[in-house]
Parts: sequence; structure tokens; C-alpha cells
Amino acid sequence: MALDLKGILAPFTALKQLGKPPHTVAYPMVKKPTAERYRGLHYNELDDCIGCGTCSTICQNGAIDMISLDGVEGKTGDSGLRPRVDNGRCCWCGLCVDVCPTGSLSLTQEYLYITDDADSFLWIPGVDNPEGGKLKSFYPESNAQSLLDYNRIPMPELEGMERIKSYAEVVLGYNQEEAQAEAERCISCGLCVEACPEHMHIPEYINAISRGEPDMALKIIYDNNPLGELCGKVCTRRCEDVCSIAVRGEPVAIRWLKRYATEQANNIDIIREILDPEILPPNGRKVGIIGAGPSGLTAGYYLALKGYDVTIYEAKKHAGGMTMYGIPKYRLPMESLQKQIGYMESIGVKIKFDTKIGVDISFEELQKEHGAIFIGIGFEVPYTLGIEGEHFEGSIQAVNFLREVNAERPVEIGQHVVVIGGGNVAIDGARIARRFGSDVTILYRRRVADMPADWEEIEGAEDEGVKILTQAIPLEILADKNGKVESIKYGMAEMVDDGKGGRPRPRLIENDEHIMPVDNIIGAIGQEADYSFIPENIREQLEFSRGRMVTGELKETKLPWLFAGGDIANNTADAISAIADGYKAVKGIEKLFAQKGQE
Amino acid sequence: MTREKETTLYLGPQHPGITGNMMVKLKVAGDEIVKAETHVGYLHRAFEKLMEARTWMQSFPIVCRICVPEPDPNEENFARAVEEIEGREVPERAQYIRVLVLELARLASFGLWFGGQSGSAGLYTMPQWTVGDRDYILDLFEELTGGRVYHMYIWPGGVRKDLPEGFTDRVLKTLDYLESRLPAIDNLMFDNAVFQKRAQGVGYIDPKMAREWGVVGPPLRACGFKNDVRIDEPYEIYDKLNFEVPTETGGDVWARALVRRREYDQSISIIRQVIEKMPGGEYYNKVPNPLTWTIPRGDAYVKTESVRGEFGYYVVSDGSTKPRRVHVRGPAYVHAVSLLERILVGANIADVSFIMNSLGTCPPEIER
Amino acid sequence: MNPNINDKDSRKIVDIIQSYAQKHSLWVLAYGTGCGAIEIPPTMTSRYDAERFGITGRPTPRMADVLLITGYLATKTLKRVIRSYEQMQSPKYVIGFGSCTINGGMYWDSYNTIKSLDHYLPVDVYINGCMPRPEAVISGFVKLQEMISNGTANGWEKYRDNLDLYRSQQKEVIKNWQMPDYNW
Amino acid sequence: MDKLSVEEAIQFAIEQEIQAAELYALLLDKSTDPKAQEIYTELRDMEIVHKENLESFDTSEFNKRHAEQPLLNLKLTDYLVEKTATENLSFQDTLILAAQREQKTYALYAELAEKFKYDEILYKLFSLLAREELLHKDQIETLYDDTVLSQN
Repeated sequence: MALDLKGILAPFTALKQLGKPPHTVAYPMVKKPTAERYRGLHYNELDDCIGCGTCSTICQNGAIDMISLDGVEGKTGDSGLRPRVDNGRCCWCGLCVDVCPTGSLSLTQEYLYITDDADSFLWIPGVDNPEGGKLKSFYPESNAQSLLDYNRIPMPELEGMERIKSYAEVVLGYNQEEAQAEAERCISCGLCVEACPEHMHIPEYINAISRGEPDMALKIIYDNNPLGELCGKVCTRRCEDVCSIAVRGEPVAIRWLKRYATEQANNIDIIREILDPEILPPNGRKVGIIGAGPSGLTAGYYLALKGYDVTIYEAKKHAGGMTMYGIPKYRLPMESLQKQIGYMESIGVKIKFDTKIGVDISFEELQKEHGAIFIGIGFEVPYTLGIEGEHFEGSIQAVNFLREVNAERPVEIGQHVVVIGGGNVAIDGARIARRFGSDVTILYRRRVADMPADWEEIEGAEDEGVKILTQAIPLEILADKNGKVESIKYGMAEMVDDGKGGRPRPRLIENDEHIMPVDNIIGAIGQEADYSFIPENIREQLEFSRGRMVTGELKETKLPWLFAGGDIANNTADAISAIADGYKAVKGIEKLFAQKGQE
Repeated sequence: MTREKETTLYLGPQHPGITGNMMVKLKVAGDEIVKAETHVGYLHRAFEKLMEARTWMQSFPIVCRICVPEPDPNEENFARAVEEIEGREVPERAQYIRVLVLELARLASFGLWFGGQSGSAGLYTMPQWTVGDRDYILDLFEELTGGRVYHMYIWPGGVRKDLPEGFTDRVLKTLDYLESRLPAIDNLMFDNAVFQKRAQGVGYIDPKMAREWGVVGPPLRACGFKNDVRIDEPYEIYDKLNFEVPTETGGDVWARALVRRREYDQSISIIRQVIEKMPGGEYYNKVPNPLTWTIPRGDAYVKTESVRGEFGYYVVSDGSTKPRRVHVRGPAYVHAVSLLERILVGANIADVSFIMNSLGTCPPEIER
Repeated sequence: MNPNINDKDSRKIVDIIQSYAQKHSLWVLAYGTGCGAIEIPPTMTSRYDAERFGITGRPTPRMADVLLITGYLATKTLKRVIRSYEQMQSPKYVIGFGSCTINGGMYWDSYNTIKSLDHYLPVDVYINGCMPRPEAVISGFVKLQEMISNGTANGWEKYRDNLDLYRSQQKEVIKNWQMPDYNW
Repeated sequence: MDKLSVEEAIQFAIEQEIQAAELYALLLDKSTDPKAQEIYTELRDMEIVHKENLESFDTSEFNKRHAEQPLLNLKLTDYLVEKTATENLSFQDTLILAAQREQKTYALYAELAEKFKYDEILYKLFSLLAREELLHKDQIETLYDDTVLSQN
């Protein structure tokens, strides 16, 4: 009988397995770490999160809802909400991470969540795993990996040196393709609506543009802003400051999109045709508005739509207020403003030009004639520099300078110009002076980052060759023997923190003085209102604070029939706040008449 | 031979031999099947309907759930259909990575098939080997995509993330290991007389019938037809690769097993070629904002060769942010519903799961 | 069995020994109900080797202790699952796999799947994930073992005691109820 | 004023405050600008509060009161044109006037402190008063910085 040698030896081949490392993972004694990209439980960096809710929107499982948490306060640009994930819905796809505009949301290498309670699977990332940041695994490592587009479609503009040859509009505007592409970047989080003083329906009109329906967008814009085109050109756009895309990229060009939508209707007839406004029959109630600036026009427009008999009294030749006389034509062309105001007049707003209250018509008369009065006179009187030598010839104010230029009256300006200030008025003054061919330097007491002017304006000014000298405090204006400005003496400043969290304040450094030869000095440090047209007895009944009229929620003053809005009644002093004031005052005036009717 | 009394036998849905959640109602005379009727509907989740309520990007995580053992062809198909309607270019590197993922998925799926096919013949060692080894491929997937089974990696415009550093080296190492295991697998399964005897002549599909019934994939190739989407209508970069389409003429379980075994070798070779030729550059052609992303009006039908055969997606867009209609054509529907009923007639009860495995039945994909 | 098994003080020594034995031989009903079933083969085979814990698959409900609901349940499957569950011998346990069993998961708006498994069956342990990794599956079993040893895995008793409630909820989704009565 | 008791020193300071309050009250009466009126009212009320504080001043609490509060000292008054108290000052001029008045009072107290350096208590008292004035000047300068110089 042959010995089955193979049969005997074959089992011993198993011995060769002895030296090998084990194939079996001895879990749970040995825990194999998950991959660096593993998509496990969520983690959220609560401080970075702005509660935009995009994760909640993209989640196809409806697994994410936004809740308010203790210790998380809502503020501008932060809804105060934070995502909560239902782990009984989540499929760990990570789309929420890919669309998170701030990059605060991530998935972790942690995956275990075992319990006997089906109701305990609601998971607040960042609260339930505070240490999760160390285990972050799935997150967009760069903007390119995110699903969102962080780069703005560049706005076509005139080239810097080309611009200063004329007053032609600098910004050329998007075409349809560009507008649609830019509008598609919006994630409709709505943080901008909160930041906008007028709470315009921003995501709605942007969505309409992205669908290729600018007419619809125009309707949405006119819903609460009758000066959409003006805002589309010159708004201070606080909406873009809080845009959630801006956390990691460039904000959606909300202003340019509004501009695109409003410019599609290029004459009054087309606007009327698109909007097809419903004008209520006259109700016999008369409202007088002092000042045809943005706030007065807004109030007038919506009141007229509601059947009120509205008359606006304007001291100057044209309506628009500071937007007409203070904003250079290369930003806001005359035709654009005329078109918008013409449309308002076409629906029944009456404007009396060259009518100054207290001169052409007395305040008392006005009061007698109208059931309610709205004051929207704006800040037109400039503050002086308050330094020695301001009275010399050649030292002027930007507001006056711009007014003269916009009114097309002859203005003379020298070769070397210094503009003092860092607001939009100063930049406007500087850029206009450039168009006279002057060498322009801006003297500003703080840093460029502190400038209240729009960053695009500052960039535009730099493109046009305006020099900016920061942390420079004007000390004295020196003149030649004819009393004409010859040079300016300025000192350098250091920035000090006031300990209250405000912007740092400049403090003069002693004995660091310089002298700059100059032909003209344009002051643009700020403006105030002139209340002298209001009779003394009425003025005494009103309340003022820091140069502004104190008004309530619906812009009502201490006197029930008197309303105020615009720069004189808000702290922000820009067109959109003025429009918001006008819009609020409409509600206030309606309420007033409703109460009157009841009595 | 006297005709035995006919009995009705319900096989499944809860039955260890059935490859998933479905049921076969058998009429048997003794051990011989007289009539077979397949019952499905246990896994219907209404994918095609759900996608109509989801945006294009939201549809992407859901498609991979259609076929559990091999999700990637679904992702690739959906992405390619969307790209075709929109006219979106896909970077070359992304196409290479896609093929790498598809072929790795094929290997992983073969690992399950080896286990299932021999397991249903009583060779219980095999699943311990091949399903265990499949896990090394899943580890690679985890490293590349962040997920073990559902990768959600191939998406419209390219792939989601770039290859991690040194990833291709680890792929090659895993391939070497898998190849080193093949002699043992051959020894246990393909050179095993018991298995050969068991598989030969069982579940025979006539070549004519295969054509008429729309059989695809390995079952079709086992009938002598050299049909493979990767060759017939090359997608991604398959036309730049050099590989063979193995065929057999037997038409039975054994022929199908041999076809699969040889495809396994081909897949390994494809992955090696892909890694060798992998170009640099971009891996993702960014799509617009997923919340507002619209696809122009149009439709597209795209196909992929999955491990079980031809997979097709028909996608219709009405120009909105959501698909108007997505229709999925999977191989399992043909194989496991109508074809199975036919070829089970005359087989033994013990052959049911054996044949089902050889057809690559995947119930979740039948139902969707 | 002692009906007060979750009252630790009154547990008899017999129960403690019994639960010790039970927790080390958890036999699983091999019924892949949903897509989570794909992670069962790796768990059971050589890489993660759940047999180390005495966990192994069984072909029929009558042999099994644990019913794994591996993901979504279509209403048609639910009927079979209920039948399988009722055929299992007490004590028996249910493990819910992944998001779908907790709150509907991916298919939360699908017309053909159930959303919350515990409306229809008493679930002892839920494992998070879509789908759970083999490690998570094992952790789920470990959790179940713990619950068995301290006597809190008593979903089957809950089912028996609240049969009417469960039955009414089951019948809400299963319209053609043609099943034999649950016979203890 | 070569020798001075503490009580006399406090009395002197109180008189200063009264003078200031009277001046502001007078200007308020004559002003017609509501913005300037508001500032005058505030300044007058502030001086009256100071006066009251001084009246109840307790030398034993001396050290306690000497709490350090950081000074900003924006030095605005150094280069702004000097204003005189006339009838109809604008809002801007009112602020400048007030800041300059505080600056002057500060200088006065600083001088007195220097003069009575030999008397520890008097020195401390005048230093404290000087510092207080400087703080007021800070407040007014900050207001000026916030309102008038909002864009500069």
C-alpha cells in the first residue's frame, strides 16, 4: 500500500501562515483608523458658521434644520441659527460640506453612534462633538473644491486714464450672459435682506435674473424701492458686506445685478409697461414733502400709488437731492435719474421745483394745506475743517464743488489739489478734480481700511491716478501774500484704540509736520442739516440728538403730523437708508390718516 | 417515469440562497422545477420618482444606491448623461480616475461573486477568502472617496477629489496581492472537479435565446457573443486601453464562471494601464452653483458595462433645475425576472441560487 | 422567563446565567432586507470575523435570535419581516441598521418605504450610518450584548405587551393583511 | 493764592464748575440751532453734576477716587481754530469751544498742582481735577471725532 505522502504533508502547509501578520481586524480591541477623507459624523465650527442655511437647502434628505442655540447671538451677517443634523436622515454624502460658504461645516473620522433610542439621533455638530475639529476629515481644502463659485464676474469698466477725459459713466454694465452667470452664484441665504436697510427682496430678484427674467426682477425691485436704478449704480450695498459668499470669496455683485435689471427698462414707457402699477383712485388726503431726495421721492411714490395727493417741494432746479447734486455724473448719469423721477411724475407725484420753504412758501402755510408733512432735507451744509487759514481763496468744500459741477456751472480748479476726508464725498471730489486734469491727493486721518467710502470707489480713484495719503491730519492752510492758498501743513497720526471696540482713532504725533504745496484744498469731512426753515415754535417741540431728528419706528416725530427721514433721521446717511425711511414713513402716514378717519 | 405530484414551493424572500430580497415561486415535481415565477417589489424605493423632486446635484448622491454591490457605474452613468445633455467637458485626468474607480469596483464586485457562486455550491471557504480580500479594495475606496461602499465620488464635471498622494502605489500593491491569491482561488474553484461537474450544463442559455431576450454582460459573452460596451461604444478612455473581451460558447453556469474569471484578469490589467497612463491636470470641471444649476432642454441615453452587463441611463431635462425623467435600465431586470423563469425550468431546487448567482442577480437594481 | 427581567434585583441567578449564554451566541437571521446587507458579508467573513463574538448567520427565523433590519423597508418587505420576526423564538432582538430605519434616511419622501422602524417592530439597538461600517456593526452587537447582560434588551416583551398597538400601526401601511395571528 | 486749604481748593473748583454751567446756560438761551442747543444742554447738565460731585467730595475717599482710566488725548484742540463764546455758534463750533474750555481748565489745574507740589494732598487734589478735565475733553473730542469728522 503506497503511502499517501501528499495527503499527510499538505495540512502542514498551514504552518507557513504563522509568521504572517493577521488578516483579521481584531475590532474592538484594535481600532483601525478611518481614512483621512472619511465621511463620518458632522462637525461645525460654531464661531465661523454664519447660519446661512445653505447646508439645509442642499440636503436632499431634509436632514438639516437650522435652530437657535444658547450662546449664539444673531448679528449682522449672522442669522444666529446653527445647523442640526438628523442622523436618521443623513446619508453622509457631504454635499452640505461642499456648499458651506464659510467652510465651517465638515465631516469627521468619527462614525460610531449606537443607541437604543430612536429619538436621540438629532445631532448638533460642534455642540455634541466639541472636540470634533481635531478629527476633521471631509472638508473642502480649497475654494476650488467647493461647489460654490467664489469669483465674481468682472464688471466691464472704462480704463482708468480713459475715464478722466470725460464724465462718461465708468461702469459699463453686465450683458445678459454676464448677469445670468453672476446671478447664478447666489445661494439665496437671505442674510443680505436683513442687512439691507430697506430689506429689499434680494434673493428673489437675483433668482429672477438667473432665470433670464429681468422684467420680473424689475417688478420685485419696485415692490419696495422706486429708485432701484439709482441704487443699482450708487448704493453703499451693505448687502454685499454680509454676503455669505464673501466669507471666502467675492460677494455676489448684488448692486450690479440690480443695475442690470433696472437698466433693461430704458425709458419711462417701458417701465410703466413692465410694472403696470395699480394706482388707487384719489382719496383726497394731502401730503406735503419737503425735499425731493431719495427719502422724499420714495414716500411720494408709494403715497401716490395709494391715491394720496402728494406734492414735493424742492428748493433746487432738479429733483434727486444729494444723489443729483452730490454724486458725480460718471457714477449716476443725469438721464438715469431723470428717467426714474419722470416715471414717478407719470404716476401722479407732483414736484414743485425752485420752491424754498420759508422763502417761497411759509412752513405754516404748508402745515395748513396738508394733513401730513414729511421732511427729507438731507445733510447739505458741510462741516468746516476748523483749522487756521480756511478762509483763504482756493479752500473750498467738496459738496459745493460737486454741486457746481453737476449743475454745469463754470468751476476753476488749480493744478495741485488736496482733498481732505475719506468718505464717498471726498472720493467723488477727488475723482471729479482728476477730470479737470489736476494732480489730486487725498489726505485722510485714518487708514485706507477705515475709510467709510466704498472700496470700489477707492480702487476706482486709485486707478484714475488719485494719490491717497493716510494718517495725515491737516493742521494749517498757508497762503501767499495775495491771500491765495499756497500750501497745506499736516501732521502724521498714530492710531489709538478707544477701548470701546469702535474703530481706532487717530492721535496727532507731535513734531512730525510736513508742508505740501497746493493750489486748491477741498474739504469733505462731513455734512450737517440746516433746520432754520422750521419755525422756532415747532422746532422747540421736536427732539434732536447729535444733529439728527429723533424719529420713531415709522419715522414719526413728536408732532403727529410731522414725519422725517433720510440723513436727518438716521445714522447711516446713505441713499438706501433714506429710501427705507421714506418707505417706513408711508406706513406711518397711512396709520396717521387711518386714525384720523376713525376720530 | 411516472409523473410525480406537483408541489408549490416559495423560495424567498427570506432565504439564504437567494441573492437578495426577492422571491421565486416554484412549482416542483419531486426535485425538478416545472414552473418558476419570480416575485419582485420588496425593494422598490421609487428612485426615478425621487429624482424628479431633487435638483441635479441632489440626485447625485441617490443614484449610487440603485445597485448596492456595484454603485459606481450608476454614478458614472448619471454624471455622463448630465454632461452629455449640458455639453460639459470632462478633464482627461477625471476620465482616467473614473475608469480606475469603475474597474476597482468591478474587482470588488467579482470578489462578492466568487464568494456567492461557490458558496451556493457549498464551497464555504471561498467567501472567507474573496469577500475578505475585497475589503482591501474597499479600503482603497475609503481612502480615495471617503466612503467604503457608497462612494459618491464620480459626479457631473469630473470626480470629487483628486487622488491622494501615493494612492496609485497602494493600488498596485493591492493588485499584486489580489493576483497572488488567484492560484489558490483557481485551485479551490476552477480546478475543482466537484465544482466543474456541478456547474457544467446547468442554467443553459441558448445563443439565439440570449439575443432575443436581451441578455447582456457575462451571460451573453458565455454564449459566444463578443459584446461589451467598453469595446462596442467606448466611453471615457476605454478606447485608449488595450484589453480583451473573453468569450465562451458553453452558455451554462460554468461558461459564465470562466468568462468572469478571465475578466478579472483583464480588469487588473486595465487598472495597471490606467495608472501607467494617468495624466496630470485638472480633475474637475466645476459646475455652476448647485442650487440654481439648470441643464438645457434635451435628453441622453448613456451606457456602461457594469460587472453584470450593460447599464443604461436615460435622462430627460426640461431646462429646469431638476431632472424631468430619469430611467434606469439595469441588466438584472432582464436576467432575474424573465430569463430566470425560463432557465429554471428543468433545473433542480438546489440549482436556483446557483443559477441566480451566475446571472449576477441584484434585486435592488431590478426594483430601483 | 421572569417578566421583571429588567428589574435587576429580582433577577434570578438562572436568568443571569441564561443571559450570559445568550449574549455569546447571537444567531442572526440571514435576511438581507435592504442595502445595508452589503456590509454583512465583510462583517461575517475573514476580515472582521464576527464569529469571534458568537455571531453567525442562520437560515431560518426559528433558529435565529437577532433580526437585522439592514436599511430601508419597502412596505411589501415589512410584511415579510413581521412574519419572520413573529416566527422567531423568544428572547429575540432587533437591530436597526443605518439612517433608513431611524427616520427614513434617503427615502424619507418615498411612497413605498416605511420611515420609522420602531413604529412596527420593537428595535433594541440602532446603528448610525449610511451604511454602517463593519466596525459599527460589531459595536452594535457589543451594545446588544451589554443590554442583554444587564437585562434591558427586552424589546420582544414590549412587543408582546403592546401587540395591539404594533398591530394597528402595522396594518396602517400593510393594507392586505393576510397573516396568521401571532401565537405565543 | 499762595496758601490754600483743601476746603478752599475744593470751593475754588466748585466755582469753576458753576461758572462753566452758567456760561452754557446763557449760550443755550441765546442759541437758535437745535443741534447746538442739545450740546449746550448736555454740557450744562454735566457741569452741574460735577459741581454736585465736588460738593459731596470726601477727602478720606481720596485714594479710592483716583482710579486710573486710560486717556485717549486725540489732541484735536491743539490745532483747531480757537472759538469764542458768542451767541449763535454752530454745532461744530460748540463742540470745539467746549473741548477748548476743558483744555484750559485742565491747564489751570495742572499749573496749580505744580504750584502746590509741596503739599501732598493739594497736589493730589489738583492732579485729580486736572485729570478729570482731561477726561471730559476726551469725551468731547471723541464726540467731535464721531460726528463732525465722521468721514475724515
